[in-house]
Amino acid sequence: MSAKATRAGRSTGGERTITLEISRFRPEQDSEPVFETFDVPLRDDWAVLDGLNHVKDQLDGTLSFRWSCRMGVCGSCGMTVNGKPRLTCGTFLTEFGAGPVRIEPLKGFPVIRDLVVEIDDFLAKLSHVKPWLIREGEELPLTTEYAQTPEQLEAYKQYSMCINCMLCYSACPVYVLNPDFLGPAAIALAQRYNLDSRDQGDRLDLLNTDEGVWGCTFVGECTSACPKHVDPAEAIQRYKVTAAMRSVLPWARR
Amino acid sequence: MIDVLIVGGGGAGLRAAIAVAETDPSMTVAVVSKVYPMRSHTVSAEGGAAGVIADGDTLDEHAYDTISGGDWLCDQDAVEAFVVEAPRELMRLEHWGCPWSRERDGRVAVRPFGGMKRMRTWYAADKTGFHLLHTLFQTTLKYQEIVRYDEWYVTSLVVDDGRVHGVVAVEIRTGRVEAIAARTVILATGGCGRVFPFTTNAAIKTGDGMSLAYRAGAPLKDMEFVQYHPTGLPFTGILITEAARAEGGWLINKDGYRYLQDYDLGQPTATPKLRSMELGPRDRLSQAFVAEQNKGRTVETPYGPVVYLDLRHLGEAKIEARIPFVRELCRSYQNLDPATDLIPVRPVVHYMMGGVHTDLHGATPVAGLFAAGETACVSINGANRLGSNSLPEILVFGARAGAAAAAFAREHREGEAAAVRSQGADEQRRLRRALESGGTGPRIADLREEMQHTLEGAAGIYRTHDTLAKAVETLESLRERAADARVDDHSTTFNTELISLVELHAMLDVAETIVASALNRTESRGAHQRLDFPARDDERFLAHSLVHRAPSGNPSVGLLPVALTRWPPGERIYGRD
Amino acid sequence: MRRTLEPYLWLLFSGGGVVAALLLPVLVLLFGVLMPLGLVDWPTQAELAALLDPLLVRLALLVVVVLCLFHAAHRIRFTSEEILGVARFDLAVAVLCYGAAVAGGVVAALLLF
Amino acid sequence: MSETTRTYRPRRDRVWFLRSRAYTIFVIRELTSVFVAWTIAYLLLLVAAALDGALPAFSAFAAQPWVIALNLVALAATAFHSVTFLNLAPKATVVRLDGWRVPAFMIQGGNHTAWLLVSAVLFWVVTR
Repeated sequence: MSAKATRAGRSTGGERTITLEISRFRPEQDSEPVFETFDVPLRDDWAVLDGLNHVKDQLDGTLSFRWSCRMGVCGSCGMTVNGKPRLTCGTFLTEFGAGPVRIEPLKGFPVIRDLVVEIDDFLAKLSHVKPWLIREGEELPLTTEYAQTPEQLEAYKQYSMCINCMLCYSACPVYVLNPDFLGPAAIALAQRYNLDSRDQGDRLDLLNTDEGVWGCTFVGECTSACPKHVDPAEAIQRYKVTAAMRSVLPWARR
Repeated sequence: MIDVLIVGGGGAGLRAAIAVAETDPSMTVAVVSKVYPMRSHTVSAEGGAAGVIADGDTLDEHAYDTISGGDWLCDQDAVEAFVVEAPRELMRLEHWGCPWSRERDGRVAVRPFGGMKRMRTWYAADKTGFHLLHTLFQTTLKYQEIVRYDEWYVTSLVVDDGRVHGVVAVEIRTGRVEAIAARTVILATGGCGRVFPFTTNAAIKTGDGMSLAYRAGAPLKDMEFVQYHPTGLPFTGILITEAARAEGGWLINKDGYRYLQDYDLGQPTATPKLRSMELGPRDRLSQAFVAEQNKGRTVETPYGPVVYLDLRHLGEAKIEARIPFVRELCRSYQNLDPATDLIPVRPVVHYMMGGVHTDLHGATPVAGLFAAGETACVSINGANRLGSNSLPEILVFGARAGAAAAAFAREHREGEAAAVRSQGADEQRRLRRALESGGTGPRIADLREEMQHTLEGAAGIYRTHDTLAKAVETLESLRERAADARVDDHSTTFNTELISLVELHAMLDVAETIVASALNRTESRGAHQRLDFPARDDERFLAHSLVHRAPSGNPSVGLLPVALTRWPPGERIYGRD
Repeated sequence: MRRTLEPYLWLLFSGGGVVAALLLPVLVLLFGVLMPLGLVDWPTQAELAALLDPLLVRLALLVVVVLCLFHAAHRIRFTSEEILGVARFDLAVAVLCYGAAVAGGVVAALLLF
Repeated sequence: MSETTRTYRPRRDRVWFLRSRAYTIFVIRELTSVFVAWTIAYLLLLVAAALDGALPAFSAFAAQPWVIALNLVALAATAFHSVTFLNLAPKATVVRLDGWRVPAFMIQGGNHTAWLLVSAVLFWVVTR
């Protein structure tokens, strides 16, 4: 089926509409993605995700995409909207004037179906950086906390805000060209633990590699794309300094 | 053969997985979740997690606040265990790296919260659930023995001879249906807010685990107790955390009047007073909203009546420091800035006090089947859960269920039951039928919407016999029509429409039990308010509702006395000392 | 762990970046634009020679040349790989780029000393 | 039901750097390095001329229109390099004073001030 493209912004029964151009890929029948267009109501408080749900609920039940919390914190609904990686729950249709709005899966990831991408590689990268608190020696009893002042908390807090939405990977030309690159979110997550005053681990071996921080050429688009202001570009550059200093001065600590 | 199979990868499920891995590394533990674990709805919890740690606070006070907040429907033995273990669990999270907000000296900070007499709510700014879930998820990555089935949807439990033997699940990506044999199963699938039209709950919260248990013969408990949170953003239902009121926010009506003073919740004070006014319990605040609406003192909007949450007097600096996510959400989703604008809010379905009936260790009456978290009902929440008790609950009872399931699996070493294969094959046939033929009837979304509006009309903040009885009929007809629901998508690859259909059936199960329990409880208590029975009736209903699925498929409601230890039922007093 | 040269190359690249940022615009403005256009007079042969006479100046100049060339080599290496899609030939590209930088440094050293 | 699924992987996009303004600016930023190299070569020619007593020949070479044009581009490129490089520096170097993180704009301001100072001093040394 293919809906006929119609001009957006026209009025149907008094209601404004906007055209969504949605990338469809059905592995059983398509060798590559094709676009289908749908007209959906254009309402001031509708996000792109509301438009997609309208399509799924009322126009074409076969459209597949991921979403859950629709409040910008679960990280499921990242897609490419008019060429840019965005969280569709927080991107309003009104942003696109008369439309059309082009919705594609996140770039840089293999497409499973329609707007759904494969993220196993991303998860493997997260696991790879040992994203847990590494302690040596005796553990404290469960009545006492590892003291951490607000300043010490502030030192890594920003890097702990990642929702794993993968927009940064999609925005990163290095990752899109070379999927072996460890990538922004994973390195930022490593830094989240590296800079945590409670952590005693060492992730130099994991990060000081060609696929680690040295794969980054500092395009900086990960930071622009990040909906949570994690600033992965900064995390990576900071670790470049750390890794370089530790290479030159082997006795230096992080 | 999996020793402990956990359905659901949210806070309770992951905590249970770690508990198993820590007690016995030789055990195999699997987490089967329909979404990647970090997408689970725990991620959306904002305000905090209660646990006694501050000087001058006591476990008994936490227990009393919880029990009185729950209108004496809590099992007091469960509450006592809970308040003891909550601080330890929160501390364990600290040891795993959770970025709790801190005092200047480096100790964990606590904040006030609704219905709590003391400051005992730990928080990580106002993204507590997010940090808690990510800390748990990242900690599970440490354990090689935890196997994950990400984006697998469990469609049924394999039960034979009164005992669970595993699950049948569909791998969403490939459409492959597989029976997974397991010695024990822990349900940790969260709540079912999506049976209502206006909810803070994520799309995934469709009551799957409740339905699985119910169909497997385990009863559901206290399903009539549905918590409305008083402050949801209109249209989206996005939650504005109670922490906004704990930090000093006011609720005002269309005249700018702090109306809660008219509802026996104390007198307005400039700074927040514990267990008073805006820091009253959620049921009472939501009920006060309806009264204001009836008096014509709410503001009409395209998305229904609202009142306002006023944070302006807190100032930008405090809002930014303590509740930045509130500001972020208001700006991104409501196009306003709480530092300068009033936030329109209305009560919104938030939490299920009820759930799968379990004992203190998460065990259900079906041998080998456990449940923990919002999907379970232990019960510590009674007729109304206090804000910031649910996060420690998923930790305490997630860990308990994990340990209990591991113990059960150790004692039951027999091999795979024959039922696993046969039920797996049955389920495969059933799903293939749904997939291939589909239906020609109504759209899934239309059925879902009708169910949601039925529930809101009948089982909202106030209920009556007549609307509930009518809802029973509507749900029956919905059940029939759902059997022929239209399925457009015949693909086996990431078929979300098929999942929506199975979810719809689960939601209809849960909806029926909510309405049946509400109809049966002819009293008003906590979040269950009957206009035709406005008083609490301890004579008859100091008891849990227990719904079984009768052989006819219809719900059958019974009662189970509440466990009382040290706190005899009393009056709920707020705003008066 | 696998040894990698990248930290050292990156340090040279960064140092070169700083030096280039601070020094090059004004130098190219003077010697490449203003003087050839006649807006500023060329220094005399003697003045320039005197300027280059101190050993320290010549050493500094050599450092500037080497760092800036490494900076350029590093960026050209990655950019060419990204634009032309030749990352799989990284070793060859790297040898070519850094080799050119080293050669430039040698030329400068021969010139200056 | 099928056991595996085929995924779609798009072919390499040969002109990815034209797909967004940010990518284009990034590539231009990186390509300034070509002019850094040119500037160094040009300055080495100048030094060689100065040391060999061939300055007039060099100034004749430098005055050709195409050389001036090239140097104007080099000026733009190196200036663009300076601006971008000095602006990005705070990403790599987080300065903390007594727990307070010095904001990026202050570090950037410091960098640009240093750039102006160095340029002024060099200008003075060469033209005095």
